Amino acid sequence: MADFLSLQEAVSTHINHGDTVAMEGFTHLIPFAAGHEIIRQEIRDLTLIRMTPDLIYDQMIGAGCAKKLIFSWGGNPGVGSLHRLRDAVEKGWPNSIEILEHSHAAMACAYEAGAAGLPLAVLRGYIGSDLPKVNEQIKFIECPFTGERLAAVPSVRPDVTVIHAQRADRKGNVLIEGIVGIQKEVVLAAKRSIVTVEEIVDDLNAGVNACVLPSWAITAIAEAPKGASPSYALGYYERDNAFYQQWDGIARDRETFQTWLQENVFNKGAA
Amino acid sequence: MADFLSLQEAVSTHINHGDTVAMEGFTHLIPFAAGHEIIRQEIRDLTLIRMTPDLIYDQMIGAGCAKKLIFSWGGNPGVGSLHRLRDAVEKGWPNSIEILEHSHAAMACAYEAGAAGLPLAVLRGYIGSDLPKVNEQIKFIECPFTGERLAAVPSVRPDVTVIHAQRADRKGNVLIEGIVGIQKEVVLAAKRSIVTVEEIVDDLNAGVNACVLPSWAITAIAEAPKGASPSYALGYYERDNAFYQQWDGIARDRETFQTWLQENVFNKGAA
Amino acid sequence: MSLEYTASEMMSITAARALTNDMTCFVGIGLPSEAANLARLTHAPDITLIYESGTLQTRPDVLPLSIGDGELCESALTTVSVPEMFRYWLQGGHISVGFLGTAQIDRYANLNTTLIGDYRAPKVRLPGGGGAPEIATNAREVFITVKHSKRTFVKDVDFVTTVGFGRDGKAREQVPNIGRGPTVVITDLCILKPEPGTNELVVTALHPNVTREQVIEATGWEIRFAEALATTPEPTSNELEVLRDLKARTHAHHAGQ
Amino acid sequence: MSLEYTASEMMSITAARALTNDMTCFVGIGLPSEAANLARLTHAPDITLIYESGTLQTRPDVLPLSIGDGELCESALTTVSVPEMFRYWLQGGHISVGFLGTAQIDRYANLNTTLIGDYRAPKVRLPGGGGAPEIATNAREVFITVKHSKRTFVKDVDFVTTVGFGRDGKAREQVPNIGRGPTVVITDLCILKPEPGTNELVVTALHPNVTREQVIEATGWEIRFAEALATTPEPTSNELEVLRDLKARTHAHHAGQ
Repeated sequence: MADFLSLQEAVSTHINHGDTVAMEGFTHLIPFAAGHEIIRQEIRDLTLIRMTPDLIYDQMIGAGCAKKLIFSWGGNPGVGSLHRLRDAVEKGWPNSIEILEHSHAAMACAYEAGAAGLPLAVLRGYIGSDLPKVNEQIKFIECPFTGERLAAVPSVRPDVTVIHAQRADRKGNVLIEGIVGIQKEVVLAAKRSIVTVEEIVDDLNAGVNACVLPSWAITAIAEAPKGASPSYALGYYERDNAFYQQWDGIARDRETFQTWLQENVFNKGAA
Repeated sequence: MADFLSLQEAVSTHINHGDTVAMEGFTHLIPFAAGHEIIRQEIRDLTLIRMTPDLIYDQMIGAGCAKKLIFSWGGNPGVGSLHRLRDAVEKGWPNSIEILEHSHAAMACAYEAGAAGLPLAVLRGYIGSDLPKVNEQIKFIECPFTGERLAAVPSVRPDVTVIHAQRADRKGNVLIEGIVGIQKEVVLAAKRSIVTVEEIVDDLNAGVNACVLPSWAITAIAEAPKGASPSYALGYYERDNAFYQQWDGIARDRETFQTWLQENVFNKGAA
Repeated sequence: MSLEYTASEMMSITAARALTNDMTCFVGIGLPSEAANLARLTHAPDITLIYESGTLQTRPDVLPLSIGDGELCESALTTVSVPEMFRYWLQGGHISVGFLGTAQIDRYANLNTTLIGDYRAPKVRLPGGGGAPEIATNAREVFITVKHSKRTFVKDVDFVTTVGFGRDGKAREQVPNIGRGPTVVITDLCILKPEPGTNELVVTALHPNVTREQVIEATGWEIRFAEALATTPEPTSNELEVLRDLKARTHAHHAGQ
Repeated sequence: MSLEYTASEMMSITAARALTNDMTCFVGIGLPSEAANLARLTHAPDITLIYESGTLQTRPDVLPLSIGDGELCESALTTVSVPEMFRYWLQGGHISVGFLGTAQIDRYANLNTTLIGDYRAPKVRLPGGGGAPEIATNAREVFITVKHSKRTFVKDVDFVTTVGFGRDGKAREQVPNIGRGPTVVITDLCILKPEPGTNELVVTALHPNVTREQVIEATGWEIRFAEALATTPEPTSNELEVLRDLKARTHAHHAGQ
């Protein structure tokens, strides 16, 4: 059964220097509060996995938490670049990071295969793309029935997964609603998992086929109201698109970024 | 977009002699009304695919519709044998049928792969089982990353799929609720599909992540109230467990079966 | 003072006792389902029961006749698709115990639910594998419950539908990423466990008033008995009462309509 | 009498016109999203729009800033998981048109959204592939919309993130189970299509008041023009009005909070 912990305890107990960490949420339900707690605890040398690094990894990379990034689309959605990611990749600031990149389809399949306990995912992918030339994890297999050449990628099996969700009941069962992304897969694929939630309730009020993670499939739950902001939680608050646009200016400059980080992350405690 | 047809038209238009047909519903939402219409139209030489043949295929096999059966568990759930299936396999009555059998896990993965447009499914399966000795479609591949030996089966891509569902809206979008089984996968895996529904409504009243098949992913919809009975439709009527128990007596004897078929299928028109 | 009970009741109650409150159990239909729900209604109220129809953490009030009765879905935490059930929940490693029945079982706990006789010309055609072949390897361990008879307990099964320890007792050796396999077989006469080293099933406990001769008589190979042969504790009155209530409710419900 | 409009508006309106009411369109963020929703709000009210976040058949009232804004989910027929989106709906063959933008495009319609310069020492690091590599091969055809400039229209892309017709125009030959690839490129100056046989992009229509010289000037290879070079029809007042309303609503919404 899942343990109910404070966010601070959840992070300090379950995330270690050098871990492979997946923090997911496809635009929706991105676990920003947990990301900030990781920054505050100055956890280092993480291999970070996320389809879309988004602002959360831009912040963590800028804060020096990462040594490697596995991703499939590294921009500020609808705005432009992730300047902290670019600064690390192009100039090695605050430290150089290794990158390993995929397509969305391959990463989605790799999470799916991880959840399914398989070592590989098979897809009709990467045809004609140069990505297999720069990512040696992408291989090709031949279908034993048709002879078709198909792409294969290793499944994703993180040490720790962190996601945000709408709510948990008091037994620790968690409801995810709306753009569910790969929230279920990334929790099931991981050795350990932390789920932050908007609130803890008596009854999930979930439909019969709702996306519910049972308590026994989760390691720790931490209540973190507005824990996905400036991303959003359907039914609770909207995406702060204005902040996503402002981030371009904040992140473009190292000093502005560091000031922002100090004021908005270090000077604030965990919820 | 899906065509709204009578059940009679849907079957006569889309199911031909010799087709490969999957009629699914994992205990729930089994399309019995459509099965009876196929029997009435005396369609022959079908290759029938279903994880659990259940009474619906026992009836169709006894009526002489099938030349081949692909399945993974061929019993009357909680009751015993499917006597018409056994009579065809053991004694060739009313005609001999070829069988190809899998495990549930392999068939579920084969449907999933069919829906995903892939030629094969890969699973950790059939370890130590004799099934690969009697089903030459089961092969083994080596994972290019770990060297692990994994089972591979061809995906299922039927000519026609038939399922039952709770309801369609007037544009032909379909809601499936409860034990959704492999209803979504089997429709998406097929070249053509017929969905029978309890009712056609103005608004599906579906949750945000409900199992909804869009109209453009379905070939034909036919209204068939109680179309899953003696199976059931959650929210409409319960499984007729007493009939499942009675079926053992009806199906055990060829003559009793033929009388039942005449009275309950041939003498009744399509709804 | 002893209570009156049948051998079937003794079997179900003993099978139920093998389950504990913290288990996640993938439940086969029939005897395993009866035992698993009895456990839930007695000593293991929080046990997680999962049926292959996709019902996660279900709490049926009556025993389902099929693996997918509406009751299973309505009382579940949530219901997922069948591919998800087999891929994420079973193959993904979330099942601690797979609980199976069978038509035939041999000395290495291999199960046959496919057919008696030859595959291409069967004497008796049985239902087939269903979920069992992958439950047996993807669950962390497997419990089996089945009535004891010479027809069922054979030296070598006619067909290995579902592997126990293979034809030689060694099928699991050097196969990565699979579970321990069968750890206990509970019958209406006794409890059997694979012998460490050989993996051959030996009797580790006799049910009350059952003799060695009865077990020998009902087993198709030269069955061996553990040195420290135990006697299974008798059913308690509470266990019997809960089991009988459950079966009465179930019978009334299915005869219902 | 001519209406006033910008080159960007001309581009979006022309891109929108490429879509028809019966299409199932997998929509990229930015320009494709603007064009696809304009089509839906004008001549193609029943077009099915799908975003990679899992939102099936969505009808947003404002343009999403990200691929996964709440608006997309709330106005969708249903929302599925991301693996399901890529596996069942895209790879499963249900998408008639993939609508993409890009940072670089070459004469064989290959797209680069990965980087400028060398992979291990990039001059400019771009966001990467996202959904595009598989949209380009699993959708039945691909539309591309992008602003015309010498920086964008290059003879050979620095990196083939997403295949058009490959380095030699022949990459799709003899590859089974894939779509036709790019069939049209719509810019703020003109419409380009792959030439039958060579698959090299040629200009098939110029937008009103655009000259051949402007296109030549903005293209990084010796661009050719179709013999029957058409002129794109001007925007209608209704198209302009709907587009401007949509953009105004969108701007107000995102600046909102």
